[in-house]
Amino acid sequence: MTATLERLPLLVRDWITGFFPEPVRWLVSGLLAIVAILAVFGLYFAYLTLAERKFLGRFQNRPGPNRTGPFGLLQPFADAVKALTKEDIVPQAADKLLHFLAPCLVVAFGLISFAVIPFGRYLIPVDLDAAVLYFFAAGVSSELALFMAGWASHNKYSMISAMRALAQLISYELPLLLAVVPVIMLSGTLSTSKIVVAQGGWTFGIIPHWNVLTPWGFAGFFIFMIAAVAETNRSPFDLPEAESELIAGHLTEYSGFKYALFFMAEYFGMSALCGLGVTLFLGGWQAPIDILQVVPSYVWFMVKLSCVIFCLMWVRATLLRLRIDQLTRLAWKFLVPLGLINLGNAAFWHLSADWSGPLQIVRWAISAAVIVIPFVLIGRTLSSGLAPRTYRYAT
Amino acid sequence: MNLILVLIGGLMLTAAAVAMSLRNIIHSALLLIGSWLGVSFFYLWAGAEFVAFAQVLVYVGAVSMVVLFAVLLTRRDRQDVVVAPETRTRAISALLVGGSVAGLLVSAVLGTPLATGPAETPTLTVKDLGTLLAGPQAAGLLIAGVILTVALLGAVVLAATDSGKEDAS
Amino acid sequence: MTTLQLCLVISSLLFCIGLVGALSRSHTILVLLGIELMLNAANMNFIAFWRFGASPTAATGVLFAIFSIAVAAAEAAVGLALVIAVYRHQKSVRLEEANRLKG
Amino acid sequence: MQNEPTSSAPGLAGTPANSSFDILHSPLGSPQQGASVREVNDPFHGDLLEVSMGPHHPSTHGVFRMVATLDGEIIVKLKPVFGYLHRNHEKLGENTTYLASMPYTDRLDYLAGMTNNWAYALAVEKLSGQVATERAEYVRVIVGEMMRIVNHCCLVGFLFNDLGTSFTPLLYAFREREKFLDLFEELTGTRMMYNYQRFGGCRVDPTPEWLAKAKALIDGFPRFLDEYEQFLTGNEIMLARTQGVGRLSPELAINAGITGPVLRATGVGYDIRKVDGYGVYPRFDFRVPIGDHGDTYDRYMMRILEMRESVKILQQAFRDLPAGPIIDPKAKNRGLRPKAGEAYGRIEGPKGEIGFYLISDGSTNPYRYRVRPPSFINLTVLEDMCLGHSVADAVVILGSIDIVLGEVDR
Repeated sequence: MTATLERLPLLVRDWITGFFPEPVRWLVSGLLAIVAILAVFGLYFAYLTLAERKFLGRFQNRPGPNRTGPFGLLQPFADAVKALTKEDIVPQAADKLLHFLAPCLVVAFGLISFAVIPFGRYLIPVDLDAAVLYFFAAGVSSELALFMAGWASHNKYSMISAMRALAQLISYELPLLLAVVPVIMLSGTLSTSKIVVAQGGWTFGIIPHWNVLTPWGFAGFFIFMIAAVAETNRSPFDLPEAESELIAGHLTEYSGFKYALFFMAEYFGMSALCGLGVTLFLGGWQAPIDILQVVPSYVWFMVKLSCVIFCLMWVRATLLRLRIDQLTRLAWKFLVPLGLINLGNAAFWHLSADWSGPLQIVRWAISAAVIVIPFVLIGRTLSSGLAPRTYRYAT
Repeated sequence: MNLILVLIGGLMLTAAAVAMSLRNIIHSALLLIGSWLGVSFFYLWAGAEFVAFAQVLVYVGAVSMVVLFAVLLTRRDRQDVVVAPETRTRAISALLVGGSVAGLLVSAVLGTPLATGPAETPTLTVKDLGTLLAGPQAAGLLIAGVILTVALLGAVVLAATDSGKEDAS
Repeated sequence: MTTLQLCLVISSLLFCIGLVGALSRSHTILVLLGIELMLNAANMNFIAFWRFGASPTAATGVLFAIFSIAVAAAEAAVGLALVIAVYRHQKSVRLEEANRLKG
Repeated sequence: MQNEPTSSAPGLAGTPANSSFDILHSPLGSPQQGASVREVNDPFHGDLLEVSMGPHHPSTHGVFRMVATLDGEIIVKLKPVFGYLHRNHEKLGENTTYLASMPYTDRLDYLAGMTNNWAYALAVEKLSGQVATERAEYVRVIVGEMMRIVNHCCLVGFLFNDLGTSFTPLLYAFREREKFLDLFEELTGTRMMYNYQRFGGCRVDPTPEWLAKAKALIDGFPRFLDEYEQFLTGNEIMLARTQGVGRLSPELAINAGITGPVLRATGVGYDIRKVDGYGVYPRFDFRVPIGDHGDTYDRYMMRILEMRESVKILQQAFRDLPAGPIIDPKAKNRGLRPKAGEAYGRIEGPKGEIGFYLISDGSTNPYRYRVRPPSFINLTVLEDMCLGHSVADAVVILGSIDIVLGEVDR
């Protein structure tokens, strides 16, 4: 039963491809994977927007959208209809071609990153040997599309936003990669499916061997998630579209469906990056406890993904936006040094793999100290001179 | 097989040629990114997965960003990205030189009997590459690292504002 | 024409497009981009020879391409930093006007 | 400690009339305009970008416009442009009777109508020689301090919105504000446009139930403040975004006539409640918080601390509220014809000194009616505070001044 559930998507695929002659089956199965991703993540995106609005509502003492359908469940479709029927306004002075291309490209780049994420034990669209590298190659391109949008709009706010998008990309690509390198180093592979397999197994059947449960893995996950928030331009790093400063940044001159495409791309990018984070650090599709393996692996993946995305929503509801100089300073003076130290930490972890018994405790202590002490020290220097003040009263 | 190659080559060459003749630098830069993507498709087609992704990461992700930044930083207003057309003599002489070099190279390539190996794609996994880079080619890797560090420092020094001297100039 | 020769022809043409661009344009950034194109054309040759050459087991072509991409990144960074430095002094990005070493 | 005022005098870049003249004759972003700006400001290297923030920008708190000249993202010149909401308030005041102007004053600073009413009532009382009853003075303190809390709640919430939160602190603050507005509605019939003060007293007497409700609300309010501060005041991003940003020197603040929390944040302990001692304020025990740096963080903290002091005042007022008539039975409101003369009534409004200057020629209408709007005068130092900071900071600095465009433009 469990095995059937686990293989269910494959069985469905085989059943459908069975209708086609042998020579085109590879093509059909490839197309099926694309259709499945588009359908699943299209729907996931639709309900993610609803979930975000609902969660934000709860965080802010209000109910959130609740008028369209029961509990507002039809809200995404109402939004889609509205976006589709709105007038598409292109500024007269805009660079028309780029203005049109940017939203298309940004969605395309957001989608192609899904190709290498293992959604389940048998569910990976393309099992590439250099999958992690592919993911980042696809990811960097999306910021280029943001630049195109900002540039093509011929609007000063959009222009500033385009510059910010570039600066942010250049700054946060590095910590993102530095956070990933230890995982690659310890798994010895760039393939996402093998990285997930390497995190299989449980100590005493309850403690999973996920990367996040080691000192270097925890630090890596921490750096990865901060950089991921910056990469996907979400609050508190949503500087390119900072609505209180730049109105809507690169989106200022977009309306109707093109605007919706950007919105879609943001959620696709967020899902993909969080999916990679889940894959690299949270054990991918592995179940958290041995006996819970009866639940199909793809369910576990989606559960973990949703949890991580919920944390991002929480952050959005809570934190203030940084200024661009503080943003780049955080990347270069905090995340990059920590990432480099974490790299050394992972190397130590790798070299001390055969320590056992009481030495195991020493290993944990050293590894934790190596990352916590710099964290505290660098954090202190970064926030030096900033403290709540006490106030006098006039006499 | 060769049809795919011709398609990739056509895309790459057209993008590059149009990019080099456009007057709007932003368009040129974006088209060149297309051309670089074409080159990475070529690597993928040839089976060099790692190089293809590295190409995208470095060229589309890093070089293009720096180029766009440079374009934005070195213009006075929006109109500045449209550069004046070049003089005719210059264009013609450049075309002549380029054409003759092209003719020379193509005839040399077609005229030389080149030894070709087996038809199947040689397998080269990322792991093999890593072992090679960390083992026999470690010196090269180190030198590349040093070059990159030096280049980074040099670029920072060059581009950094010397605010003290600026008032004098 | 063998596949190898086709690859080489394409890369030669790409090289020449880069060359024409570098020679004919006077905007410094465009010249730099032309040079980048030429470098890419050379890289294509490494891969082409590795894939279709006489001894594909030797990974030298791929390794060379990787190193060359790294150097290209360094070159672009330094080149564009130079462009910005020159622009700051001369207020121009035209190559002809950058003819003095002293700012 | 303080940075020196850089270029322009506190008198500021042009009166509203001048500014709008400039706008009409120079289309923004045109090459000529850009060129002239570059020549004017040539000590700054780099290429300048002129951005018109507003009149419809999400963070200008209404239809306000800042013409910012940017070097990168740093502001090198900033010209505030007012007048988009001009309603001829002062001329209207001269063409209506004294009492008929009272509802109009609500529309000045529409987030703090009660204190506008009070200042106007005070001015007319001075002019006509009437005195408010004892109970009315206490009720005025109660509604005035509640108004201060409402106004500061708004300000703090909007300030955090300008700092880039997704509405959460704003809605928390608004939840509290709603409770106060409900009380005001119960007392006066409207939520924002109260028309509550009369010459010689107040319009309606608060019932004991109302007073009990208000007291309960005030007693619970410090808990909200504690929670709010715990979440936000010590937040590192908040500290990094506000400390050292938008400094104002006490000298410039005094020269420019800045009042209210913005002045006190610079370290000048000037509060009209203490200085004038109008109404029954001398009977209350409260302190006036002052800042040391004059930056955005100090301006934010002034509001928080003032809310705490307001709570103290309110508790004393509820305790000591005397019985008696709410309005002097002999008070003359309709058909008031004060003797020829002039009077200036001012109070410490939530935003600073709100004053009304009236000249009477003995008729039913004032001969001259003039408002001293704190928002407008505090706004005059905007450029001095913003120079050298980035666009993002300009928005925050503007938010920390606390302007209401209805009062700036009148």
